[in-house]
Amino acid sequence: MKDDDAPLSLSVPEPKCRPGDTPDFSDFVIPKAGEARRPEIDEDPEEMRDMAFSIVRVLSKEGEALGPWAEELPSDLLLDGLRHMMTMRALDERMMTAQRQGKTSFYLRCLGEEAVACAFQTTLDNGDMNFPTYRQSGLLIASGYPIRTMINQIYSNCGDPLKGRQLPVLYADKAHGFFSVSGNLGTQLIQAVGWGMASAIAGDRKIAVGWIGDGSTSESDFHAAMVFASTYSAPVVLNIVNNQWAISTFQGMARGKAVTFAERGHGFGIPALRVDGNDYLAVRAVAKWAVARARSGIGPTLIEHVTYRAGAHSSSDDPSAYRSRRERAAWPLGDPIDRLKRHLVRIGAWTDERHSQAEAEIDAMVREEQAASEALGTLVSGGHPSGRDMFQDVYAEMPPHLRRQRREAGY
Amino acid sequence: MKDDDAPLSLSVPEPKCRPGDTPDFSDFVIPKAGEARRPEIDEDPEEMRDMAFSIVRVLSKEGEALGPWAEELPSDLLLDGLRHMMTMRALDERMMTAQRQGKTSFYLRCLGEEAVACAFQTTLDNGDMNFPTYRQSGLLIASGYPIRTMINQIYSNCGDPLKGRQLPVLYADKAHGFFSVSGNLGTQLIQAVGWGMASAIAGDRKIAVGWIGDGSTSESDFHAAMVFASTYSAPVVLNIVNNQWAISTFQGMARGKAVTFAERGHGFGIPALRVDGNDYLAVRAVAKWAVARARSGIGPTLIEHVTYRAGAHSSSDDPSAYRSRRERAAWPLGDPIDRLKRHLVRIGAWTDERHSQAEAEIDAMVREEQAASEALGTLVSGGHPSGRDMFQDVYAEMPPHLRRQRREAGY
Amino acid sequence: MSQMTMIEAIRNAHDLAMERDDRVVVFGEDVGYFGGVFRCTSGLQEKFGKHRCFDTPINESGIVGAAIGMAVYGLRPVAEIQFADYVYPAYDQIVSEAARIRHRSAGEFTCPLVIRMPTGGGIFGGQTHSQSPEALFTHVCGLKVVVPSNPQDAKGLLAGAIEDPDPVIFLEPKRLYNGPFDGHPERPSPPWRDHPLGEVEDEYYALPLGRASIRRDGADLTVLAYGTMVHVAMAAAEDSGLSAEVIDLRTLLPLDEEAVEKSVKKTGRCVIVHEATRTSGFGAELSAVVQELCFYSLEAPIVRVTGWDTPYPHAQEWSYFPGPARVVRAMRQVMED
Amino acid sequence: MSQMTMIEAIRNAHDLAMERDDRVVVFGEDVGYFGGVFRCTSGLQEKFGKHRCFDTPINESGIVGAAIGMAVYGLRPVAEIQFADYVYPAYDQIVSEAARIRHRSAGEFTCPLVIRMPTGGGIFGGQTHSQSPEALFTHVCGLKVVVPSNPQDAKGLLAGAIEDPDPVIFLEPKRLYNGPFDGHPERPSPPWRDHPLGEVEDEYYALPLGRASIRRDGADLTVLAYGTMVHVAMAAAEDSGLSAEVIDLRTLLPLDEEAVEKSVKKTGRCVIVHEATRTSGFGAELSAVVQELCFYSLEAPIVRVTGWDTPYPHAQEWSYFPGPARVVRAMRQVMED
Ligand SMILES: Cc1ncc(C[n+]2csc(CCOP(=O)(O)OP(=O)(O)O)c2C)c(N)n1
Ligand SMILES: Cc1ncc(C[n+]2csc(CCOP(=O)(O)OP(=O)(O)O)c2C)c(N)n1
Ligand SMILES: [Mg+2]
Ligand SMILES: [Mg+2]
Repeated sequence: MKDDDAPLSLSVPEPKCRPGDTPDFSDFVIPKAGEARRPEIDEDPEEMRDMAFSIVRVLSKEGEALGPWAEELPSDLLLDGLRHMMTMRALDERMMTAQRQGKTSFYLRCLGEEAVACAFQTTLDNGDMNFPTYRQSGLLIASGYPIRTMINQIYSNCGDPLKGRQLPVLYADKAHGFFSVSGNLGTQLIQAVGWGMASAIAGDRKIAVGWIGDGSTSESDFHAAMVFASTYSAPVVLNIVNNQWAISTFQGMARGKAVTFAERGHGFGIPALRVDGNDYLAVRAVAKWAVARARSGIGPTLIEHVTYRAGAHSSSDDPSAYRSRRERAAWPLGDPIDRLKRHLVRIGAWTDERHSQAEAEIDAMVREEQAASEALGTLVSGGHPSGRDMFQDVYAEMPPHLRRQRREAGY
Repeated sequence: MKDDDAPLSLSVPEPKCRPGDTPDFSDFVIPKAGEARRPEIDEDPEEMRDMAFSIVRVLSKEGEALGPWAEELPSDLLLDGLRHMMTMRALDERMMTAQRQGKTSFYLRCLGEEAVACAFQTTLDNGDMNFPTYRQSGLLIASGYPIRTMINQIYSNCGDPLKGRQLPVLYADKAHGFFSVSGNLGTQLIQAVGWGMASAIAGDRKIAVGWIGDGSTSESDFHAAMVFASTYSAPVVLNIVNNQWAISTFQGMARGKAVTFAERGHGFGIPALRVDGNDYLAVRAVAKWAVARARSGIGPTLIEHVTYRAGAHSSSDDPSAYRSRRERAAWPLGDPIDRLKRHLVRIGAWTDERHSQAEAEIDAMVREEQAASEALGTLVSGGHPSGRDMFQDVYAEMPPHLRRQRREAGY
Repeated sequence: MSQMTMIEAIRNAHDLAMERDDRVVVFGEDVGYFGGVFRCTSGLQEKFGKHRCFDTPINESGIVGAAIGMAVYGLRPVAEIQFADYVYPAYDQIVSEAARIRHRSAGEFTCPLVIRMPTGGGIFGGQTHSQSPEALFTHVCGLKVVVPSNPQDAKGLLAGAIEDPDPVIFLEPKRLYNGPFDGHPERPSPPWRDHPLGEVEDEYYALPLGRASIRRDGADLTVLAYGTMVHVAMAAAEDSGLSAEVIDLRTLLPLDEEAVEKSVKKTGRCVIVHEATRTSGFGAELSAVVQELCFYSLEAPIVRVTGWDTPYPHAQEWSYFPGPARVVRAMRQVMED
Repeated sequence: MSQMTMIEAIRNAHDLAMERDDRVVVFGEDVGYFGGVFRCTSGLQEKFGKHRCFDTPINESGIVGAAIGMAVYGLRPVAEIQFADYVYPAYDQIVSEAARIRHRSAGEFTCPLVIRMPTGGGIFGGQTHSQSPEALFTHVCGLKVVVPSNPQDAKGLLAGAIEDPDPVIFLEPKRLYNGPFDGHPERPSPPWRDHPLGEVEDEYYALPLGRASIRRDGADLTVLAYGTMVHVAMAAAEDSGLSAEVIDLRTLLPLDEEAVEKSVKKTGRCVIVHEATRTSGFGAELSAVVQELCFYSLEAPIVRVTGWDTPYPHAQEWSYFPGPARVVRAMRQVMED
């Protein structure tokens, strides 16, 4: 502490590990699996403050499911979850390659974060609505959205339901409860709150689920979402996916002097939990808990999913310029697929052989879908949504000036 | 708690007291004067959470100064404070009358909140900068800004330093550390943080002080201010003036399910205190504490001043349409002038006679200044800034198109 | 038929729309219990309940963002921004979201909502209670922009806006709330009571968006105006003694180009009037469109009469306001040239 | 003299400005350690320290709001918005604050700051990495709006913007960062290396704001353009075989009306080209100004070649982009009429 007369100086937070440094997560406190308590869903938020500083974890290193958050789950349900995550990863890998091959302009993976979206989706009902970011494609996979349609969108080919208008992975599908992903960060959270308010106004039972990245919690609209959710106790679950990075910016820049992102909930009387985002069982259990709170009208919940962006931000990014190549390996919470697999093997529902077999099957399936999609076309070849489509859907009904422009454009 | 299958419904917060209802502040927990503890300025914010739920109060009903926040202060300093508040109130009353007489378009008082700005200003150094709202005119009074100049601004006459451009009370004066008041709510808080960051970047020792109302804390930019203040631990004090109302909207609409506004600081690791805003000594002590934190580079502080908007929102507002006429009398924290006066009388530094005498003197002084200002003109009579002035200061140098427009306008 | 002020007409439109369609919800700062600082929503909470009409926290971005979520859900939100000068915090939600959702999702999601806000000066409100930001919305494809100039239109256009399947920015000239102000501050302000357009049908009716209306037939020149400036233009037409055709655009986006083209081709001369600052104001688009559609009929340069490129001042309000005298001067100018 | 890309020229302008004036501070999302997603600030943090060049939280309103506070304090902040498409959350701070502070405080406080942002399409960025929002700023009095079209200008204009005592919106056409793209995507993109305007003085120099530059002399018609469209217009002029005068406006606000008037009065014909959507785009203001200043010299209607009034599409990017073919068509049209 400096005295009053010394000059001030600007404090600019920096990550502990940049290229060349040795990764060091020693100050990252990780409770043991099974350690975190499980409050009642109607417990007073003030009584639950501790949950924002702990981490709900179910799967141990050895693959046991431990503690009050461990549910009795039929193993085929867990096998579905494993398959969802493996499919997500296989699709990401194929599409990343396709992008490098020039078949599309851009791609963005959720490598290492598959458990968050895949597990959460299984706790929702038909008609509930997600307001996702570009990194929650797992919600679609887990809700059975056709892989081929996803690839069509990524290729902007004539099978693309979004008619080639949107950047790859900015999907939209009402039936699957997946709201149109915006390229503008942070706008979707207050929209989720509004959607939930509408459900309450209509006397409906549907709930909304908002998603946002660690970096994007800095956006001012995050505040709008928290204020409205708190004031109207909207039936929503607000998820912060803390994957440690926002392009080249470490999570500390957005977190500031707070200890966790979950803490943000405390200023609003919104209960907040942290969960091990690489632990499929933990995410599922916490999601179920929060969804029940929303659906039974108790109010909103803020969840911080602690995970790690194992890959580049996107196909346009090279993380080796700003973080250590060895950081991924040093990440203490492991890989979500390995961890669920180990659990399934341990409970005798799965084997290494069947896993490699499943990998091969899924890879083959994705390649098939890709081939079928490429038969329709890619961004650079084959059938395309025409320029004519570009003039549709600006309005429900095309006004005269747009019709004139369409003629001028020759369509 | 309703079960999963019951329909949802929207919860819309309402104040306990609307016109016709009996005011009821029974659930407003008020600690005794002297009860709140006084943390070290470098105490860990997490250790200070309790301060956001308590209220720092120094002056007892009987006018004693009690507890760890009571400072040894020369009585003439307190008499200055009393005079500042009395001057503020006298000016407000005269100007409100002048507005009703049609001498200006609009006026806005800080009736009942005089202690907040008047006390805070006395803890600042020359060169520090306030980023106020329209309800902190007391900062100018306490810094010795000429009353006549204030009236000139209110009248938009030819003595108005703002050349008739601004609505009454949206003052601006650099030398008195009073940044130009914006008509747009909430924008000034992040500007205060940026100003403080600049002081730190420049290795200066000046600090910034931000001000915002309870209702305006809902604005998204409040978040920007908190995030930047936390991340760069900027040398700023952020003040929330909770006067219970935002025009017709009670403070619960902005607060939501949080218990206090001070709590907002917790999500950012920013220490937060609540202070009795009608207690001159308490405000001064808490301000001093927070200013020391900022100036010594420890970081930002969030202060909730608990007070009551005793008058209408502005000359355009009639509160009897939305709150009980009896609410003001029922307000438990009393009147800031009465309370400081009682203290001064108690310590033998003041008497009722001298008080009424002072009232008369101040009233006479304000009337004199008003007369002098009216000699220059009011909004509807006498000397005015010309239309020509309107074209100045849009840019440092007037570009050709504005010069042409000025000619077109005939100036 | 009843005599209504513009405030009463707007309140009535809300009321009837909420009666016939329970998807319609109304909210904003001070709009619930109090009924809005201009009283446009008073009585609605009492009649329809707190879940249909309610106060919001002071967060314009939140108001619009929540409205978008509600519209996506299937409601028909009508959000009030207390003054147009305060819409900017919501600009991202309007431009990047409301205006884009139908297109970017190829119609999978839609965003039918109305954002109402009082605009314009003439009430000594200074620079933050007087702005006319219409051009900041007409540049945004996906939005519709409506500006009524009288109670009859205000009721029908608001109903039309609420029925519209796309986001509508509904700008209410606050100087017209209580009477057809013609830009002569020195004269007593007439009430709507004495104005034919203050006569409003009691039943629900919706006017189609995108249609201008000719307020005054004329042969010498065309005056394009909207909102308060319609009445200023009418006064100027009288004062000038010229045969001026005054067109009230009513909807700026999409623009009724047919009506504009027809009139200017007939008169060959055009004056454009708006209260907003000149550079890149909506008058620029009107001027561009007129010369694109009517170049060979134009006998004189199109003249824009607008607010100056300065903030709206407090004391100098009437030096800023584009009143009848300035419009008359412009009319004479296009006649001389 | 060195060969520089536009990125290098912009970086160099930052570097020299920071060297000569320690009030200059640079910040934004990913601009510090990483040097910006387009590398325009790389090396600055290392050279000048974290207090002169630093990363910010992802909050555009916060970035601009903090910059305003710094400018009011007396620094010369240069803030980067990662893409112009993301400036809207900062719109209130820009329009209601930065642009107003000098005027509303009668010069007591001032706000000298620069807000840089990449604009325009042609990189398959879809609707949120391709926008050109210049007209949303040219309508705001108190702002200056600059759009460089080459490394030489980019360096000098950025220095000029940093020296300017008022807030400047500095729009960088990202399609020009690495070469003078002329709107022919099918041809290999030329590098700046081979372009005369890629030759940049090594010393610090500041170009005055508000001055256009004639890129090509011509007698038949005038083409008004800025940013990427300058190169498209040049290519179109070649392709058309017409004697087209191509004017690079460089600063949109304040506009160099003299240069525009002189040229159009000479040629009598005018084509306006921009990438932004048409309705209420800056082309509208240009069209209005041209007909106000040059009405009696105009021999044909002014034609606007612009982006369509739709969001910027992904797959149909080249159907949207106003390329040379469309500009040539417009040039022929104004010649025929
Ligand atoms: C309003 C806005 N500002 C900036 C950007 C540019 N941008 C795209 S992704 C990104 C980082 C987001 O990080 P985070 O929120 O942590 O999500 P993650 O990518 O890690 O999943 C940024 C700055 C944007 N898309 N929108
Ligand atoms: C951005 C913006 N939105 C709305 C308004 C209109 N308005 C002016 S004062 C006010 C209430 C503010 O209440 P609060 O913040 O509690 O301050 P107080 O008036 O009580 O001091 C409102 C809604 C505004 N000026 N700016
Ligand atoms: Mg992240
Ligand atoms: Mg208040």
